[in-house]
Amino acid sequence: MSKPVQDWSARVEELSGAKLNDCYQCGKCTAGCPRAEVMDVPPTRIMRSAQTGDVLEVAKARSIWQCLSCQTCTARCPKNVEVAGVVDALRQISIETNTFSDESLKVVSFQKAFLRSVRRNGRTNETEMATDFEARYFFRRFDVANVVRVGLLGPKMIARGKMHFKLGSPVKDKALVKRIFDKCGVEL
Amino acid sequence: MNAETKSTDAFEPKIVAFVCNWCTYLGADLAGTNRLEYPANIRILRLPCTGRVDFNLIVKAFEIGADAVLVSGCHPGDCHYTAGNFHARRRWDLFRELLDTVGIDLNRVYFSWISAAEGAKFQKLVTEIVDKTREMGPYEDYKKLVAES
Amino acid sequence: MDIGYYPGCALHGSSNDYEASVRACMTALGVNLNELEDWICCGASAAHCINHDLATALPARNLGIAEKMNLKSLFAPCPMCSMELKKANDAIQSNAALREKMSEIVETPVTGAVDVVNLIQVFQAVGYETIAQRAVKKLDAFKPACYYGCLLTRPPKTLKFDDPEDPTSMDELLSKLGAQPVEWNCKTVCCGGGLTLCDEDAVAAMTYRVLQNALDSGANCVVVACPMCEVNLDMRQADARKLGLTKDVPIFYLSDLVGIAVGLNAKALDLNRRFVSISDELKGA
Amino acid sequence: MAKIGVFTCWCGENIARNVDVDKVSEAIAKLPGVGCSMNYKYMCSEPGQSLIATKIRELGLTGVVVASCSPHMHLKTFRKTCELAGINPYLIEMANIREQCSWVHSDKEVATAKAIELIGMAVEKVRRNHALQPIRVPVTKRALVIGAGVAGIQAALDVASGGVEVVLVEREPSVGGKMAGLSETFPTLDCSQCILTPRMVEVGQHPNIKLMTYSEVEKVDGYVGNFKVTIRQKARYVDIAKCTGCGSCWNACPKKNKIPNSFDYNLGNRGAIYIPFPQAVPARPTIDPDNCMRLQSMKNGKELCGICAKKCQTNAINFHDEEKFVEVEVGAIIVATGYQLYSIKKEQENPRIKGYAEYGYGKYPDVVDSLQFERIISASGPTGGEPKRPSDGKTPKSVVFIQCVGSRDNAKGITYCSKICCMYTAKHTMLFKHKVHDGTASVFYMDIRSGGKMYDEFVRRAIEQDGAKYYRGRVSKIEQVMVDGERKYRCYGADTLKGTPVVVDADMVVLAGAIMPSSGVTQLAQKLSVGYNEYGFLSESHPKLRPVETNAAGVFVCGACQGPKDIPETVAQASAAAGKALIMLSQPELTREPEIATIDEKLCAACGACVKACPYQAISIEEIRDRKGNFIKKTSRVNPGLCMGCGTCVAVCPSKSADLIGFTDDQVYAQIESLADVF
Amino acid sequence: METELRNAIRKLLEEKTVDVAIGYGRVGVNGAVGATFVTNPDDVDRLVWNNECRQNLATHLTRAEIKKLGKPAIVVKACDARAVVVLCNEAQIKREDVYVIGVVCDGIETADAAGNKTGALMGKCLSCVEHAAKNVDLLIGDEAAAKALDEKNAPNAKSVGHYEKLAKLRAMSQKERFEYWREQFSKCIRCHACRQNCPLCYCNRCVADKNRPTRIDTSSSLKGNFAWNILRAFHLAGRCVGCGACAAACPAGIELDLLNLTLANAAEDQFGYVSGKELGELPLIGTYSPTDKEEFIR
Repeated sequence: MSKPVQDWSARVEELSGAKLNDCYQCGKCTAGCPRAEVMDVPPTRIMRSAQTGDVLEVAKARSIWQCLSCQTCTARCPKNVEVAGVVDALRQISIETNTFSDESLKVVSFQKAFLRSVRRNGRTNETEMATDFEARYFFRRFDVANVVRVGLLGPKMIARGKMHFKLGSPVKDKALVKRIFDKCGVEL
Repeated sequence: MNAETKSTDAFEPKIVAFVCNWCTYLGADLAGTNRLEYPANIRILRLPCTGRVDFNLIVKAFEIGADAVLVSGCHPGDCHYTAGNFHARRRWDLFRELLDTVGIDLNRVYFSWISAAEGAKFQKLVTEIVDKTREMGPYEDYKKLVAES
Repeated sequence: MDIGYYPGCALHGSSNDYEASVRACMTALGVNLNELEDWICCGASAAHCINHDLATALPARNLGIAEKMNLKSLFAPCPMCSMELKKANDAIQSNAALREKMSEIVETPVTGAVDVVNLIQVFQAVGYETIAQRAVKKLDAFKPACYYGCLLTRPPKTLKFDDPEDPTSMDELLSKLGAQPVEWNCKTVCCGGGLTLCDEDAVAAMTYRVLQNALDSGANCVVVACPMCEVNLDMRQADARKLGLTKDVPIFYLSDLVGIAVGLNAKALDLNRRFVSISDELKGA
Repeated sequence: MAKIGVFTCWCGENIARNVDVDKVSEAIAKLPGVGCSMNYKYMCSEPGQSLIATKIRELGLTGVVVASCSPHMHLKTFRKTCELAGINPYLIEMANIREQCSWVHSDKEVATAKAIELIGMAVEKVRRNHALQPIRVPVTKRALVIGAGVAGIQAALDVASGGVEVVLVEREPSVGGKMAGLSETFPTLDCSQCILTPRMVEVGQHPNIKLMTYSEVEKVDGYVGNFKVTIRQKARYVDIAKCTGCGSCWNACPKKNKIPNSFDYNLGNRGAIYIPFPQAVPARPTIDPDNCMRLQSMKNGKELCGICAKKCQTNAINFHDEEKFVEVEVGAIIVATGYQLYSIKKEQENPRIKGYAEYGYGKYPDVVDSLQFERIISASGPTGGEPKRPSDGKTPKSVVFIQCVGSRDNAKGITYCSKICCMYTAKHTMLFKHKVHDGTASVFYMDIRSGGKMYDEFVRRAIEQDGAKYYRGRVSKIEQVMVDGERKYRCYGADTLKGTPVVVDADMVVLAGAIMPSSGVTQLAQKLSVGYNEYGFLSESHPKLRPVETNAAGVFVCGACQGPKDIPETVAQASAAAGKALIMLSQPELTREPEIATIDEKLCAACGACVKACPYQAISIEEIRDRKGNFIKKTSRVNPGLCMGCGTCVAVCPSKSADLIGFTDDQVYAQIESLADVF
Repeated sequence: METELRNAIRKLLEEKTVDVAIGYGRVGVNGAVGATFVTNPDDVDRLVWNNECRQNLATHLTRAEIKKLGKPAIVVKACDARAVVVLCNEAQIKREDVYVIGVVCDGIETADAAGNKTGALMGKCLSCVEHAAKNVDLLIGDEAAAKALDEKNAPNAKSVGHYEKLAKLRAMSQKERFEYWREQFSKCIRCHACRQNCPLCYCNRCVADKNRPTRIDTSSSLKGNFAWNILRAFHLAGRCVGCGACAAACPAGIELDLLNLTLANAAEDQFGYVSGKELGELPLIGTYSPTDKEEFIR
């Protein structure tokens, strides 16, 4: 049995600035999306769900975390709709409502690790971030292969002087950064 | 408003509107045809085009006791006379600057584009003008100035 | 010429070779970079996915610093940073409520008055003619595929830079310096950099498409103006080879080529740390 | 002494329900100048009208106010009533107490009070009305048709067959327009040239039609019934009266087949002296001065080549030909300037409109627009009807057709639907499949709009019988790729019905570009004082009820210059425009509303503000002289034939020497002041 | 300069290039400077040029009694020269029918109620960026010095003099502004000196003097004074050249030029329009652009 739709379109419009009703489902976003072929819900369908307000359904989709934010959809939209912005809004909603799918955990963990690093240091420390991400993700999923793959990159990066264990120049007012995160209500 | 018919002494805003014959007048007619109710405080003067609206008419309206004035015509591109509204628009823009410097309350002077199809827009705008004017109260400044003359 | 400078995390991290190249090149061109004092991360690839306010607040903090330093324009060599900064700047400029809210969050007044520019725009400000006049070496060994990637031109509403479908600004500069840029399909096709650590297979396929098209179109190198593109196209090339990439493609920053043209050497430009090594001929030796 | 009769209508219950009509009549009767005030159930009915007429006669009323519905409803009715009753029809005013009072205010007391005020305003106005006579203007019984595509041809033939002379102006060397270049037409697949050519010949031979090809409208003076139009005849270098069209010149031209032929959208070639296509009317050549060796050499004082002149038996070639200006007098003008396709290229002239760099049109030779495809598939086209792609002449096996290229694309700056692309794209797929049986025709569309007789059946036939593959989705990008050594165009599209991306490798891509008005139409519209929208499509007077008239009296529109339309609609509209023009030209003289501007010439300072502001160029500066011809002063003067009565001049006149009859300052101020007592 | 000016006019009169010269002279009982008309070359010494030449002589070009004297030469400051241009553009005079002598002007001093110099420059002069008249047949004075003055004034031109006054006025609340003008206009006696001295008020009969209908209360009442002053200013929208003759002439000392400045400012800001800049220029009111701003329209 289908359940009545809960309308989230206003929230999506607020977060993305997109005018959802402008979308006339022409498909150009899907047509140009570099990831559409692997997506469970391609951009055009995402837009349709957002338009009808049926957002929680699509917040589960893998595709919103497969999006590369390359902005091709937004750039080519004949109706000037912020398609990529809608995807961002759905990501935020999926985190807030904890509805993202298991398959997306890796990307979500990565993004959170990135921001945790920023929150701590004011800037990202890639080594710290990668370690944090790998460690947390490993303990959630025990994905050994991933650790190995990423681990193999480590020495190559070090050899080229591309991995740094300390931040080049530390941020002075780190407390402010934390306050910014808190005022925005970011929980990581 | 007619003293005999006034039920209370509560302030009833008096609005004078100068509208073009081809768009806004028909828009107002459409509001009627669709029975879209709005406050009865507005008196419409039908002119062929907003291009005809000379600005002394607005001053005149204040002199006879109007609390707000509306000038309304066709949307750009829709003018029955191709460009009357464009001419009007430029003059309105400058006239507003002058009124502002003189200290005339710009919240009492409205300009709008309302097409023959926009009965609902007419209703909405008139209601809004009346409500807002009611909130602001009578245009005492100008009324006093006239009374002292 | 004086200009504000926002290096961003990547240039102080894994892409410090880009910073070396940019700084060397700018010094050679007489551009003085005023680094933003105590800048913080712009949130780049992550903040916009997680929290809309944070995605504006992090760049807003940096814009506030720039305004305090009276910087009219701010150069961010990383297109992701410059896009995020520009986007926040536009939003703050056009929305009074947001202006107030952001100033409060970042505890610095922000009005959205800073003009954020990318690497190519800095070269444009210096003037292609001026650069050509300063060139001491002709780049005739180079048949570059000029790669603009995603965020130099997209989203066009924010960037307002070049043609989002067929940009030519980089090609024009390099042609002026004697290189022969190739006509190819993938100027603005995404390389997958955004997910380089999360989805290796997909990224390899995307890298392959871009690099193979560059080779098929007759290029002998790919030129980028983005640290993410560089690291991705460079580091993931081994995976692309497995998918059939016919040979190694050296990856350059645009500042590398301009640097070579104005007489800088490989050391100054830090060209020796690439995954795909660069031949001596192309190093300008 | 004013004696105004005020007649308040109940409109059945429509007014009387919310307005106390007795109270109204009573209050109005007390107003100064009112001679009688009464109400009746239906003023517009026969007894209502005779009530008014009787009172006019009985009381000798000097003016009438009918308080009822909108003047747009019944002003004409009551004017007639007055006229029949013996007073001037302009001595009546209406007070709109239905649409603008009883229907919008439910409080009866309030509505009644307002009705009294509205009628009071009308009374004050009518006291200042004057008897007016309609303006009569003579009519020149001749029409000008601008543009000789199928619309102009049809309009010209219809007007001419109605017995009225027509001047038909066409800027190209031949009549025929876009339709002459089409292959076959939907939904019947009959050959476009086969049906058009007889009409083209007919306009060339019709005794009532004066055909002026290679000519453009330079200037338009005068007004309805009396236009003076200056036409610029470009130098053709061939005297078409002497020329027999034998062809020896164009066959001898050394540049033969060397110059891109714009009639074939540069897919085929012609010579420097040429006829654009074999069926051209007039079948007389033109010399293209930019490419003719003789004309080019003459600039340097030399006389090279000249072979065509040597070959000509009738001495028709004149290398010293110059453009000529011809003035014609006409009573009506029909504009039929047609359309052009939106240029899909990256570079656009109009900064408001953006190109499709993502489709590579202009960069990839085998990405063509739909009119180019018409020539590629046309039996009379440069490939003789064999589908060959421009880059290498190979027969394309896979063709992708993309609809809505430019149309309905806000990001590119064009928001409207071009209306005919769905149909001609279906036709294209059929024609292609009929010629390349093993080929694939893929169509990317957003919606199929096939309203029309036998239209949807036609589209279904393309899909069901001819096997065109239709994908519902836009294409995001086209890339040129090499697949097994073959040049292909990779189209990244989507199938929104399935919800997946679709990639098609095509040998050739056909883009259905948006329909735009022809170049130069806005300049023409300005000469004619015809309105146009942001894209340059000409504005009709009323989208439903006056579809071929414009707000410039005496100027009519038909065909795609007014909006995208197909051939049947264009022809129907052309006949309609011809009919309207004939109706106008059949009058012995024209009458026009007398509510126009007037200038107090004694007081006018001739500053020219009104002259510049007038949207109709109806005001000019004239000199006033005494009987002996001595100059007295200058003044503005209104041409009653041109003035449409907008009143813009009144507003800009600093000394108020300009006034608008029917809406004079005297009347308007009186109306405002009538409110002073009640406010 | 004065000598140079006299010599030039003497020559023009002697050679019959012109029939009359309209210039400045000491005409008042107390030696006040005003318009002087010279037809005889021997009288040119009556002409003066100094920083008391407040009037805009272009007013006289449209007067029938002056026209009768034949072809005029006229002495103009840069602001007055722009008025001549507007008069040409509005077809009140033909440019070739008048010989325009521009004088380089380094500012005119204000006068007190008694007509004496105060030592302070007029507001318009403080913000003047055109010290040498344009569109003239002959320019008298040091053009380079004029240019230097232009450049000196340019950076602050929009914030000093009457611009400063206007800014102060605009900074008040709407109610305060109304009260300000109410007080000012209450002093207006409807003498119409503003109209009389305005070079661009040349209507054969002013709308304010017309009846049927009476558009403006003709008596000096607050109501009529407001209407009159609004109308006068608006009739000059896109036309006023900022010569300040109206304010200078006002016996009540009302700063009428602030109203004109409001409109001139708006014309420049919004339409890039400066009146009297070029011959043949189209008027601001009476033309339009499809892209004129309209965010104030509902």
